This record gives sequence, C-alpha cells and structure tokens, in this order.
Amino acid sequence: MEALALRDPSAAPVAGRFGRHGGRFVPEPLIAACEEVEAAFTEAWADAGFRSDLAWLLSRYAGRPTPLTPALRLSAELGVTVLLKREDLTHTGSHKINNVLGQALLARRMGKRRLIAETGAGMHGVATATAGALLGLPVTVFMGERDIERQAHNVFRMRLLGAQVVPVRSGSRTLKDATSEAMRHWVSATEDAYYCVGSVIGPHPYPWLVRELQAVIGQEARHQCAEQLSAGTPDQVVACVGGGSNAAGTFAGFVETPARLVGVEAAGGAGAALGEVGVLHGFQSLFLQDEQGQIREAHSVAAGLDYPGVGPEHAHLRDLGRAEYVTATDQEALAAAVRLARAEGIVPAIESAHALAWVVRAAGTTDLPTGSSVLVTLSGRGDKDIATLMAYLGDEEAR
Amino acid sequence: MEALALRDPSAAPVAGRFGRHGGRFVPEPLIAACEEVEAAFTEAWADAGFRSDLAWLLSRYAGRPTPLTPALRLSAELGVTVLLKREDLTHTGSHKINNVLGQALLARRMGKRRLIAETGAGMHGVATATAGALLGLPVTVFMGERDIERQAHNVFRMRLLGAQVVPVRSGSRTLKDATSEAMRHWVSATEDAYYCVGSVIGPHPYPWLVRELQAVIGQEARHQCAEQLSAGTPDQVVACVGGGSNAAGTFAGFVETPARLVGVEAAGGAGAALGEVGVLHGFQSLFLQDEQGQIREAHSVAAGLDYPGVGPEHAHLRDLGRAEYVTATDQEALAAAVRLARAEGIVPAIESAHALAWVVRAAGTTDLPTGSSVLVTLSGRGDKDIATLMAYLGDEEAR
Amino acid sequence: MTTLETRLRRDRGRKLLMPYLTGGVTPDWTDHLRAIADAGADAIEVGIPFSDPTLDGVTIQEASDAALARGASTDGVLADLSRNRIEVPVVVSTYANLALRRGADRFCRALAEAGVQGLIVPDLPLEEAGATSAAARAANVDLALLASPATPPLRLREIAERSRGFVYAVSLMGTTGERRQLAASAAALARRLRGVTDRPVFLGFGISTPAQAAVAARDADGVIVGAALMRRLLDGADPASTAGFVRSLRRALDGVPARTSADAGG
Amino acid sequence: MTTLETRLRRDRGRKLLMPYLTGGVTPDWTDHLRAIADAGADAIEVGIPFSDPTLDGVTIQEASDAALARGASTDGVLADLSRNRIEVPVVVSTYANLALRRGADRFCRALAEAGVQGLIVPDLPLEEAGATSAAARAANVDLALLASPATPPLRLREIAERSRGFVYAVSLMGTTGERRQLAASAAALARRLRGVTDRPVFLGFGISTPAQAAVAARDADGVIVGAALMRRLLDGADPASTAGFVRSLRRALDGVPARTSADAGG
Ligand SMILES: Cc1ncc(COP(=O)(O)O)c(C=O)c1O
Ligand SMILES: Cc1ncc(COP(=O)(O)O)c(C=O)c1O
Repeated sequence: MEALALRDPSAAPVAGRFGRHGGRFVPEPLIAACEEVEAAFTEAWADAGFRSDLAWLLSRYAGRPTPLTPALRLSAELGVTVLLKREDLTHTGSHKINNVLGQALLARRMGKRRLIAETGAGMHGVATATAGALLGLPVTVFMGERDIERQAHNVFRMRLLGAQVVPVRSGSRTLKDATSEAMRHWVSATEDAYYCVGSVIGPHPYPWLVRELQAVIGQEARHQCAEQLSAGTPDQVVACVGGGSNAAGTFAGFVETPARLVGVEAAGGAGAALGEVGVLHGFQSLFLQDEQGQIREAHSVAAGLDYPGVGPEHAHLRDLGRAEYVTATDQEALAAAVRLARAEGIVPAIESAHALAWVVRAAGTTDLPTGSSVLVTLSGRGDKDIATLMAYLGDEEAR
Repeated sequence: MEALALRDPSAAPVAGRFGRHGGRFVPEPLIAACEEVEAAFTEAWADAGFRSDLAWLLSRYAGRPTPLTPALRLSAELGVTVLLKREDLTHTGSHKINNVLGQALLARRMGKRRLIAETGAGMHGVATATAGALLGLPVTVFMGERDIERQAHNVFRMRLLGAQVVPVRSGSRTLKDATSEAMRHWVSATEDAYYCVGSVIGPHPYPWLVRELQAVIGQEARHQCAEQLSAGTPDQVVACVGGGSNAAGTFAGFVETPARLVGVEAAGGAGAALGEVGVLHGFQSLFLQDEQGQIREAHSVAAGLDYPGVGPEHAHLRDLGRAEYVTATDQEALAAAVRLARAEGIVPAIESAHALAWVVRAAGTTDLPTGSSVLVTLSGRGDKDIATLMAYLGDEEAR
Repeated sequence: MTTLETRLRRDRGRKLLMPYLTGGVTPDWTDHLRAIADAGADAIEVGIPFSDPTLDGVTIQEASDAALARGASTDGVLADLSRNRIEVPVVVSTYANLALRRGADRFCRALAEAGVQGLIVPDLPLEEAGATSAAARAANVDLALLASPATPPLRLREIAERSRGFVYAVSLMGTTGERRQLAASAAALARRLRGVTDRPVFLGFGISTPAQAAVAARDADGVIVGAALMRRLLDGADPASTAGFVRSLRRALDGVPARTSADAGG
Repeated sequence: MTTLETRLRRDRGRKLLMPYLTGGVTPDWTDHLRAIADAGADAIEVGIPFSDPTLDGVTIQEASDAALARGASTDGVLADLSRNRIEVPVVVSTYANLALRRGADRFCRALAEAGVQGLIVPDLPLEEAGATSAAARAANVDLALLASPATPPLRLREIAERSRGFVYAVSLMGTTGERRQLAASAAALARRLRGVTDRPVFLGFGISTPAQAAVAARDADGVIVGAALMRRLLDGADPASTAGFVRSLRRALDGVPARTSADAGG
C-alpha cells in the first residue's frame, strides 16, 4: 500500500502522500489551484490524445529516445560496466525538458495564458522558456541572484528565448528562495498563470506529476538495458538528486527490478541523506534544518543540487529502504566531470557529475563490486558549467 | 559523368575531381599522406565492419537519428512549411560530430596515434576533441586568434576535453589561417598524426570523404520527409555553407529528387556566390580573391562561415546549375536566430541561422512561394553564440 | 469557550483589531507588544519568524530575516511572551515546519505555557491541519484556519466549522504586504464567511491604512494589520509611534457601526 | 636545353647555390637581388608573395606579409625583375593560385617577358602540374618539380623526369624555416634523386648555415637557402650584409668536392 504509487505509476498517490511524506502544505489561496492542476493532469494523463501529443513533442522536437551509451574507457578503468543514460542529448540539454513539455501542454489544455517557474541551474528555466516559446505562452522565471551570477549562460539563453528572468534577492539567493518567490507569485496569479514546477517537489500533485513526466527516462533505460546487458537489468541504478526528478524518473523504470537504487546528493545539499522530516514549499519530506526547524541553506557548486530538501517520494523510498541516498563533494563532482570529459568525450553538467563521482568512489568496493553493472543517468550537459570547470581545472593544474 | 560522384555517393570522384573542381593541390610531402587517407577510407568505406562501428557510434553515442521537426509557428508566420533537420541535437551540438567520428575511427584503423584539426567556430574542434577523448587519441586543434576570442566557450570545451588548442596569429586570424596552419603542422607529422579536416574542403580525398560521412544528414532527412510530407519530398532544401559540409551532407539525400537545393553563405564569406575559380588549401574551387589572385579575407559574425572559399562539390553543383548559392548578412542571421528562439524555442548556431535568414527573406516571394515546403538543416546549436546574440539583442532593444 | 473566543466575540459591540508583530524583530519588540496592546488591540498576532516565509511579502520577509539575524527562535519568542504577559490575547502565527519540527503536541503545549491563546499556520490547510488541530485543542489553544477568495462554498463552510477562535479571511490572492487599495475580493469573502459561521471573521492581508481598515470592517468582524505596522517598525518607529498607528486604526474602526447589514452575508 | 639548364649543370665543377628572396619584401629588394647575384649565386629563387603561404614557416610568412603590405603583386615583382635584369638566372616561386588566376599560359609568358627562366609552384604536384608544365614549356620557362622524403621510388623517377631545369628536393617533412640541424632525410633523398636523374638536384628547406649547406652539398648538386637569408633581411640587414651571408655560403660550398661518391646514388 505504501509503495502503491510506484507500483502503478499512473495512479495518483493517495491524498498526495508517499508514505508519510508529500501532501499539500500550501496556504488556502493555493488549494484551488493545486486541485485544478491535479484534476487536469489526472484527466489528461488518462487521455490517449494528450499522451500522444506529448510523445510527439518528445520525439519530434526534444530528441527522444536518448541513447544509452556504454562508457567503454571509463568502464575499463573502473572495472565496472558503466552505462550512461544520455539526457544531456535532449533539446535544451537536460532532462528538465521532459517535464516541461508535459506541463506546458497541460497548461495550454487548462487554458492558462502564461507560465511561471523557479530555477536553480537554469536548466528548468531554459526548458520552460523553450516550451513557452514553442506553445506561445509568455514565461516568467524566478532565479536566485547567486545562481544568476554563476549560471549566466543559462540566464542569457532564457532571455534569448523571450522569457523574463526575475532575480530573487532573499535568503540564500539560490533555488530554495527562487521556489519561495515563485510560489508567492503564483498565489497572486493562479487564474492566469500555470506554475511549472521543476522537480518532484511542491504540493500535490507536483511530485507525482513530475515523476510521471520524467518516468520516460527510466522506461527507455529499462528497455535499453534489456537490449544491451546480458543480465537484462543493471546491478545498480544511480542518479543525482537535487529535488530528485531525474532520479525519480530513472528509478521509476527500475523500482520493480532487483536493481539497487542510489541517489547521489551534493554533500552540501543532502536533504535525503542528512535531512530531517519537515515541511517546506508545500510538501513534507526530509530537509536540512536546525533543531528549531529553521531551514538550513544548502551549499553546492552545482546550482541544481543547491536545495536543502528532497522530493517526498525519495524520502519515502529511503523510509522503505528501497533506495539509498549518498553524497558527493564539490571536489569529487568536479573531478568526475573532467574525468568523463577526458575518458569519453562527454562534458556532463556538474549536477550529473555527482552521480558519476559516487560511481568513481564506489567502484571496486563492496558498494559497487568489480564486475558489476551500473546505469548512471547523465541528467544534463555541462555547457552551463564550462567556466566553473575551467576554474577548477586551472586550480588543479596550478597545484 | 560530371555528377557521377553525386549519383553514386560511395564512389570516389575520378581523380578527386568534381567537374573541374577539387583535385589535390598539395606540396609533394603531403601527397603520400593524402594517398594513404584515400586508400584507407576507400577500403574502410567498403567494409561493413567499419560502417557498422560508425553506425554504432552515431546512434549509441552521438544521438542519431536526429529528429526532423516541423517549425509550426514559424511556418504559420511565413506561409511555408518549414522542416528543421536537427543537427543541433547531436552530441557536441553540431553536424561536425558525424564527420569526426568517421575520421577518428579511420585514424585508429590506420594506426595513427593522434589527431590534428583546424576549427573556426570551434564546433569541429570540440567534435575532434570529443572523438579523440573517446578513442584515446591526443588532439591538437588550430584556431585563429580572433575565433579564440569570439568562441571562448568552445575553446574551454576543447581544453576540458583534453585537447591542445594552438592559437593562429597569421593573416585574418580566422578559419582560413587555422587551416593553413593545420596543413603546415600536418606536413611535419604525417607519420604519426591524422589530419581530421572539418569540412568538404582540402585535397582529395577529403571533400569526398567528409561528404560521405555527412551524407547521413540527407539520408535521414529524405526518409523523414517521406514520412512527414504528403508530397514525399520538400520543394526546397536549404543549408548554410561555410566550407559546405552540412550542406553537402544534406544535399546528398536530395540531389536525385526534384527539390531545389539552396546553399546560404555569409554575405562576407560567400565563396560560392561571389568567388572566382582558384586554388587554396589543396583544392580548386571558388574563392574570394583579388584580380591578382590574393585570397580575400572573409568577414562574418559566424566564425564557422568566415571562410573565403567553398568545397569543390558546391562549386561543381553551381557550375551544373543543380544548386544555387545565395547569401545572408550578419544582421539577417542574428535576427533569424532570435526569431527561431522565440517562435520555436530553438536557439540555433549563428551559422545555421543564415539558412533560416534566407528562408525568412524568401518566403512568399517567387524564390520560396507561399504554400511550398522547405527543409532547413539546423547545423548546430547556439550555445557558443549566446554572448554574440545577447549583444545583438541589447543593441536591437536599445534602438 | 476558550478565552480567545470570549474576547473576540462578534457581539463585543465594536469592530475588532488584531495588529501583527514579528516576534524578536527588534530588541525592544516586547515594548511594542505592550504598547500596541494598550493602544486598543483586541488581540495581537505574534509571528515566530521562519527562514522561508513563502506567504509573506517583502516587509514581513524583512522582519523575519531581521529577527532571525538577531537570533530569534521559537523558544526565544515564547520565553519573551512568557515574561511579558499582556492583558490582550496573543495569537501566534508561524509556518508549519516550526510547529511540526518539535511535534504539534509539544509545540502547542509550549504555546499554552507561554500564555498564547491562538495559533495561525498559513501552510496548514484543512487537509493537513488534523493533527495540529487536535494538539491545539488538547493544549487549549485555538487553531484558526484561513479562507481565501478562491475557496469554494462547501470548503468555506468546513473551514469555518473547524476554525477555532476566529476565521482568518485572506482578503486577496497574494502575499502579505501593503496595498494601495483594499482588494475587491475582501468584502465578498467576509460576507460569504459571515454567512456560514458565527465565529468572528477577521480580514487580513493588505490592510494598510485606517481608512482601509474601516472599509474592511464594514463586512468583517475585525481586521488584521501586519505589514503596515511592521514597515513602520523596520523604519525605526518607537513603541509610542507604533502604538499611535494602532490607535489611529482603533479610531477608524470605532467609526464603523458594530452591527451592520454585513450580518446578512454575501 | 634552356638557359637555366645550361647554367645549373651538374658538371659545372662546383656545388650550386640558389638563395631565395621574397619579391617586394623591402623597397630595396632589387638591391639585395643584385648583391646576392654578385656574391656567388648560381641562380636566385624569387618568391612572389601569396596571401596564404601554406608551405612556409614563420620567416617566409612574415616576408610575404611584409611584401603584400607594401603592395607587392605578381605584376609588380615581375616589373621589378624586368627593370633589374641580372646575369644570374631567376627562378620564380609562388603558389598555384597566383599562376592559375591569370591562366598558366599568360602567367608563364609574363615570366618569360620579365626574363625569368624557371618556376617553382610547391602546391602543384605531379598530378596537377600538367597544364602549367605545358604552358611553361611553351614560354621557355623551366617548371621545376619537388620531391620529398615521403615520395615513393616510382613517383620519384617520374618527378625527376618531368621536372625541368633542376629537381627541388624538399629536405624534410615540414615547412620552410631555419633548423638547428640538417634533416637526416636530406642526404637520403638527394642520393635517391641523383640515382634516377641527370638533372641537378637542389636540396632546400631548413638549410640555415654555411656548415649545413656544406653537409647538404655532399649529397646534392646544390642547395637552396631561404629562411636564413630572409630572417637577416627582415632583421634589417642591408644588401652588403645579405651578400656577405651568401658569400659565406659560397665559400662553404666551394669547400665541398664537386664530384663525390654521391653520384652513385642512394
Ligand atoms: C542537469 C541537472 N541535473 C539535475 C538537476 C537536479 O534536479 P532533479 O534532482 O530534479 O533532477 C538539475 C536542476 O537544475 C539539473 O539542471
Ligand atoms: C554550427 C555550424 N554550422 C555550419 C558550419 C559551417 O561548416 P560547413 O559549411 O562545413 O557545414 C560550422 C562550422 O564551424 C558550424 O559550427
């Protein structure tokens, strides 16, 4: 019963719950809006027409299916078979597009006239700006001032795509605060605006809805593993976890298999690994917080992982013991990004590099024994991170 | 007989000629190296094993096939059906990867121990750096100093991928000079190094070899058009032309159809449209030059089109009247890039935007009548050009 | 009937006033508390600052940040309240995480021990309020629920029924913060609420001036004024001047007949 | 037999010297030309500068750029040569585009009219040289072909056969430019060439010092010295000092026995 939502992926979790997590902790003015989204998505998701419109966009526009690439040189170096699920090859360069195309179609179906979104690394912002341009819906993106500075490349992309980027100056000036600000704005605009949440966070139905839209990652990967691996499924399935959408989408394809599921968080933003039960941004889950309940600021070189919480489904999977949550440091992630670039010719997003960093660390230990196979979701490409990676490389080489 | 190379795409042009163009105008020390590449490619291209290795990399690693996306909003605005062949979705973000994977496999088959390449926009350099990393071959990329400045993003990418980027300070400090410098370096390194040429230029066998490797664009597009267009083929097929590789690869799929073939050059680098017969970089073709035969410097906001010549096959197609070559200005290309971003959520490379710019200009005229269909190859994505596009937008908005 | 309910009766013969004050916002915040109490408040809403006040506009965000920067915490604010008992009932408002973090039971008991009589948790809607509601009742603290202009009729009725102490009518679709005009949605919501409950209906959010308070009070039993007060406080107002502002609100409300046709509902 | 062939005979009894000079590189370049001719050159290679000298290293690139910046052109260089006839034969070297641009026939006739006796076009290999070769012959200009260390035996023979005036042996796999040492490939190539032809074999590329010239001349009939001379000229040497350098080369060559075992071939 607890894991119901996972077993029948198309069914909404009961009362928006994943075990004890999830829910809809929003101020009353947002209740109707959440209900409206829930009803619309429930209906749309059961509508073959909606699904085929989405499938059309995913394949004709966004470049799905994405390949599953065996990382041959890295595998040889590590002694484990590493398969990369290539979300970096999607249009706009990260898995965020899967979610956003679905939500933008939903918004249009609901008769909404514009989109709002929060963004951390800017990938969700770019994806939303993209979907907005494609469907003719104006887009407003809330982004922490600190993230605006460190992900300038994506800020430019959003503006080029015609989106308005609103700097958020409160709190840690990162994803957490951008999310708060997006919710504040949404309260005042529920009639007109559709809030396009960027991860498996937020009030019900978002964690479920976003997971459903990202499940395409895991479904494709599952089939591809069946073709490419003699065992049919990988021994381990690894993805980075910010809010947890690429991980949730990946895990959705493997939760019924014997594969071990591993979510890798930024050491400085490890809601699932180090957080405690709390409520923020409309849902109950695990959050970094002090004993009084004040939310702690996350700190990660990966803007997309710089979030103190984790989606409720992950908190639940951790409760169940079905998935494990581990961390990788900034240094480990940066080193893993450069390593993948040089071993395989793929420059990953620093977010995605966290998943790799754990694989690099664990390979050959009991955590990831020699000879085992591991699927790693490369959630995005590193173009947005080139400056950060170069600075890191400069430091390394200066040593 | 003249167009033989096009009719039977797998046959090498006789004596490396496309009509009166092409050839092998290299200094004697490079003759043996060119012959070695020719022999190796001829043999490899006839080898099903080589072809299947390449096909494997193209699909499993590089994300082929790329979609053919109908640009719905733009089509409605222009009154013509615009289909976009999405090379921007390939790994590394441009069609250059198609060519480079083939050549890197060839280099390995030939027992070469490293790769050298010239680059303009940096996309070919990034692609070569990528293939080198993937196959474990060190890479040296020659790049004009001016291009290093304006395509800094790609310079960083190459370095991250482990390639050495050598600044070229001679002449116009752009693609032309980088090509000269790569040839100079090649002369001294033919034993060890494979010269991975980035477009359908250079001495035989390169214009043929690169065309063959890029023909996958046209072949896929041809099939996709057959599925998507009721007429089966588009009325027009348009691609930007620097050296001409994405255009040659695209045209290869349509040269036997009734489709009109249009190559769009940068107004300031229009070898095919405005050049005269000449010899440079090992081949005879059309080049911008003065009455004495000194090569003129090209000037384009698109570093990848900033080349005074054009591949010999294009010169030949122009001679035959089978393809037409037109130009687009910097301003038109920049405007078209922003227009595509805002209408379709796709930020194209400024190079590719030249092809679109012509479509925008021609739509509704006798050149591209209302109601007709046009296939446009989007040769690459605009991530490398974000700064340039933002500056342009800033100027526009300031007006 | 709880003390709060006794004090905030509809039939007290005047329009009710509940100023809002962020706990710990300044070193002398309890002086403001007392001054405001003495200036004619019928109850005072005391915010326990939260790191991520998603329903608050810039002014109260700033107040929360200032309080947290000063080291304000649940324990600290409650200790201050405990040491500074006032005659006027205190209603604590905060976000769900601060309540759930220590467990709803412990949290509500701590409130009661500090003399707090009511509780507002804006991000605990009907569906999520069950446990906290029970805990509050056990501790003899009134958990007031919020209604909004977007709340449909049946739900409105249920909110009114399950709300304790009073019903908080969020006057507009938006965050806290001053507004030039009272939202058009305010009167309609207050009337709808008064049509389904006997509990006092307080309009809050965006009521910025005595004039606006008076207009709001035509349809509601009382008003809550937060940002307008906190802006003054953040700008450096001393307890005498915050009290002065509260008095001006009091006067404006006293000009509104306490029993109007608003009783007929909306 | 053309004049060039007469002058550059293997059996002239001394090792032959062909300095290289970029046409138009300085305003007084023809003074250098004359001074060099008088300093013991057996022929002079005069480069017509091209915008994209892909086979040249930095020094000759710099010289070409300097000449072009001064407005040098095919017409200009030929006019200068025409006005400054020297006793020593002149061999023009340039890139294919400059020859093909005006048509090989017109180009070769213009050379002949300017008194030029030979032609080197490094980017016209055997396969592409046909038309230019015929045009040169018609104009009584010798088109010398290049051979390289990588040229296989049969091709070497054909190059030697179709070359006129002399055969240009590219001493190394690389561009023009000074080198610290004579390339190991030089001697072997010269020997191979002398084994298949009676035409004089000139080693060029990278011969930088009189000592290197002497070593090169052991296996070849003559040497071409370009970058080493042009560097001096670009550094500001006057005609007397370029001539001095050429004399030092001459002396070094004169120390090498004119008929050595090299005749036996490699
Ligand atoms: C490339 C990439 N990967 C991962 C993430 C983290 O998001 P999630 O945990 O929802 O997949 C982001 C967020 O911006 C991202 O851009
Ligand atoms: C995106 C893109 N398009 C087009 C070109 C031009 O090359 P070609 O004409 O060979 O396709 C380049 C070259 O760098 C490029 O990067």
